[in-house]
Amino acid sequence: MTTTAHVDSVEYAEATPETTQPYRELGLKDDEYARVREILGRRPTDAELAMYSVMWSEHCSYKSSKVHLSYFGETTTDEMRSTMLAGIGENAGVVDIGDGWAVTFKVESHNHPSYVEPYQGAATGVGGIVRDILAMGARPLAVMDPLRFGAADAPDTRRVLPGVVAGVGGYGNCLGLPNIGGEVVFDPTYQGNPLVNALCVGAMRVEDLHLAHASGTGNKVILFGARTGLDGIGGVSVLASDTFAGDEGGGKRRKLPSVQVGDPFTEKVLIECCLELFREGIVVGIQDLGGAGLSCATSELASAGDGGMHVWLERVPLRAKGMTPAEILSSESQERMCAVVRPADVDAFMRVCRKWDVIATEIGEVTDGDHLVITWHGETVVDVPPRTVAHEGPVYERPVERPSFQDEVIADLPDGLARPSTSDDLRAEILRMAGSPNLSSRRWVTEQYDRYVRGGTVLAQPSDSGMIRIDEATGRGVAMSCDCNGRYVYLDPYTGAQLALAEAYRNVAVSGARPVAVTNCLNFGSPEDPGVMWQFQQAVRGLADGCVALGIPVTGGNVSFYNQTGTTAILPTPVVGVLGVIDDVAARIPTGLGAEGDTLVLLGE
Amino acid sequence: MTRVGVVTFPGTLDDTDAARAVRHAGGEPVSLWHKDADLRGVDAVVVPGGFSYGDYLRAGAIARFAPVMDEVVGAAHRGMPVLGICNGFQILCEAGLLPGALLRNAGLHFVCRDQRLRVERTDTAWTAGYTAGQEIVIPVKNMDGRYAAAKSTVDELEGEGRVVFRYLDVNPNGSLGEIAGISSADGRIVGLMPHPEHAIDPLTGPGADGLAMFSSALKAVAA
Amino acid sequence: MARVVVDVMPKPEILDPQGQAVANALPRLGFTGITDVRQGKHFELEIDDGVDDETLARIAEGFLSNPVVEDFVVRRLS
Amino acid sequence: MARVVVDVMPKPEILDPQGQAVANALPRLGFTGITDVRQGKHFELEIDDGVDDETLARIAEGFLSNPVVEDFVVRRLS
Ligand SMILES: Nc1ncnc2c1ncn2[C@@H]1O[C@H](COP(=O)(O)OP(=O)(O)O)[C@@H](O)[C@H]1O
Repeated sequence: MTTTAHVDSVEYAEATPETTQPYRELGLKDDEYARVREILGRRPTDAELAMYSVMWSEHCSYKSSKVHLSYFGETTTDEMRSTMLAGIGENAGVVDIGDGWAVTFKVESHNHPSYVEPYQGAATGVGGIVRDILAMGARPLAVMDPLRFGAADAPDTRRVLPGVVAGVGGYGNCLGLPNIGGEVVFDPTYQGNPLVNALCVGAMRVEDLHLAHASGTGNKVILFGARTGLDGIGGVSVLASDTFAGDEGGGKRRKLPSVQVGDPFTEKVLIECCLELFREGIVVGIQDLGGAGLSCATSELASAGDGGMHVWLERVPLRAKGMTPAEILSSESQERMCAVVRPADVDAFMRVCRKWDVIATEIGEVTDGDHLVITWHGETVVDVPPRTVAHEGPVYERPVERPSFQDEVIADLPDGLARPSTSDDLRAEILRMAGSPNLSSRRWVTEQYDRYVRGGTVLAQPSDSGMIRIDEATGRGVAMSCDCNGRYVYLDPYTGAQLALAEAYRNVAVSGARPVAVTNCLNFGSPEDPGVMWQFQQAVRGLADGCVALGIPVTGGNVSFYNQTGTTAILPTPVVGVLGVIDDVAARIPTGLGAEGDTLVLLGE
Repeated sequence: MTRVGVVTFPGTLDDTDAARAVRHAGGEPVSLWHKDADLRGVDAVVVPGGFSYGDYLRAGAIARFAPVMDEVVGAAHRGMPVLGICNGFQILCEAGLLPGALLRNAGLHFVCRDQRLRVERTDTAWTAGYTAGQEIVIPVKNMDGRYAAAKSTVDELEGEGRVVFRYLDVNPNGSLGEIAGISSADGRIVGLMPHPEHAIDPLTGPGADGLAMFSSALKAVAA
Repeated sequence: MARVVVDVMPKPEILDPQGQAVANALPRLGFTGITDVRQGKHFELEIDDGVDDETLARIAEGFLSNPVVEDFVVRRLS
Repeated sequence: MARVVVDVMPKPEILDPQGQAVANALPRLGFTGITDVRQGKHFELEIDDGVDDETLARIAEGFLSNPVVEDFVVRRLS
């Protein structure tokens, strides 16, 4: 296909207001589409429609969770905030851990892709969270992986679990990031909907903190890393086949798999390249390309900056032939970053990229306007106020209602269950528990993860928390634990979320570290189910109130809705990650019994 | 101070750890870049672990063509001590400095575990600090660690006493003859799958059994 | 007894980091003129005469390849 | 422009755990009559017309395969 084939430009859109557009197939509701038309004062172009639809999706816009998540901000006191250098709203939270060190950490879900293609779904989940940490200016230092699967003996678990574990390991091991902990939990509600959450911790000097923004008129926008291909453009292919019906590529592309394939080697090189760029001080702003690809990176960079942005889309290096502007903007090809660089530094930037054999292309420029303008071979295909794409998406006040089954569930007390009464019964009971999937050894999983690489791992499996040394000279380090018991949350979402927080907090504390901050990954069913929304609202409140009681802030997190098979939602699973600081890792307290003759003391009631 | 080169390819992961181990042993680590045909005057070289160039074709297959490897091969032939750890071992085999090849683990999974080994040979540049038959614990972590070679090659290695380390208790990757590490005929070049650089301090590893490998080389160079 | 070959390749639109690594290395090794490389798997099966084509296709599709990201070709060698 | 296929297989005397895993799994999945499976790599190269057979053999032998443990076959597709 030649580039002169019909392109749905702004000019053309203005001239053809009556054109019907497949916005419903792209996931936009009638009123959302109407709002896009209102913002633009015309119908959107295909490229704009692709951008709005993906940026206004639940995943990117948090439209169902926003009203509840604000509770975290409302309850965070100045004192809790005192060591927080970046919080909710940034790529990842950042805390000051002393001695001039800042630590950034975040957990994110990659649940659905890991069900479709376990290996690649899990691998790219790790890749995505690592780029988030990198985009803060930090060196990624370690990963963790809270996982949930269906019943251990279900045939599909046999497909999903080995693939997920191999994917987490395959990507993390190849990046050279030690895996310092995680969870493996089995429950039938995760059968068609496993949870693959990935957490990454990174560190930097406080002054090296980078925030994603594009400012300074005339500064250049550089896309670097992998080429852009037809990965994960899933839904957007309806546009391609509409526009190019009959075209050679169109028919084939309709069947595009919406999976992405990871290339950890490219990401490893990208990490080293970025860190060298940071050291040279030649990055004004930076953003990783994750879900929503360039749509997200360009609109977020532009809306966080002080001007507009012009992007020449035909400059984007492609991997596939005949990609349309909408496809290029929506591609979720992995291992890409976008940086804003002063013109005088572009040569130096390119030199560092060449050293690491990283492809880098100047694709745009910061302008003194207030619009994000994207052109395609001279024709304007996007002309939008970037905030309307990135930050001013729809906000829903979904109905919230305590499920009718809640009373029944709570009334079902364990009192009626048989208790072992003889020592033989007790022995049998203990053996049964030790052999049960949820309590058995995790070695089959953890053996597939490198826990030693980088030489800073002080605690990893089988410890209650993972611990890494940040500063070799002083021994300063951090501990991290992530936990959640979905059954407790199901029984009582408010208290259950607090129990998850308390467990992670304790795991960090018993390793000898001082808990300082919290991240979370809130995995729930459909937000359109009022009962699920109630679970969500209660869990958020419980977690936030728990954080106030403990005096540590939530610095960031991730929401994953629509985790259900048919009408059956997963157990509500708000995974809570707690970060702790230890002045000298040599003082860590390992898990397990000490020497013979030591006294065992039980604390608490 | 004895200068020990540590090679970095794109995709190398354990280079900072190898450099730290050299420092702990009392040497000066010097980083060597894959694109440079220059050993910067070092007295010994460590080719560390990782996934050079992603190892997508075959572990070590692309790295051995890097400019720096021509220099390493030349220096090794002149008697410079060279240690290949994990991916480094794979690269030395691909480059023909050591015989055989390292293939996908028999269990088909990546394996990371604290591994007991026996030091079978102590007259190499890298093992003189151990006692013959000494049992040590060193982490293994690899996907492609199964030592394989023609039977005649293995017989020759065994006959000449060039098996330097052997796995004890479990064979983590299905290596022929439980081979964990081998050496060149003159004992100057050693390759092994386990990671001595991750066993230099009980704080961050299973112990400090790996340190003697680096201090052995410093002594060998000084002698 | 017969021999069957199954070749499994990443779908054309799917990223193939393995093939790319090879393609990028070739010019550095002095080999020019190779414009693209894709890497997949090659299986050789020894089968009893009774195994029919439909069974082979089911093995190739359901087990040897991952239909989400890979295509396959089955060939009987005579 | 031409397409060349290179198949790389473990030498017969080298243990092939990947092929074995497939062979062992097939009966469990209900597929009988497959008596042996070996797994190797399959490369597809797009080459300019000028690339001769000798060059291809050097690429296959010196780079795509490891002669210590693998055999290879080069095929030009027309
Ligand atoms: N998916 C995983 N990835 C990495 N480590 C894990 C994973 N699952 C469990 N672990 C680690 O294995 C050890 C035991 O896990 P688990 O049995 O869940 O411990 P506990 O019941 O004490 O929380 C812990 O150190 C934990 O971090």
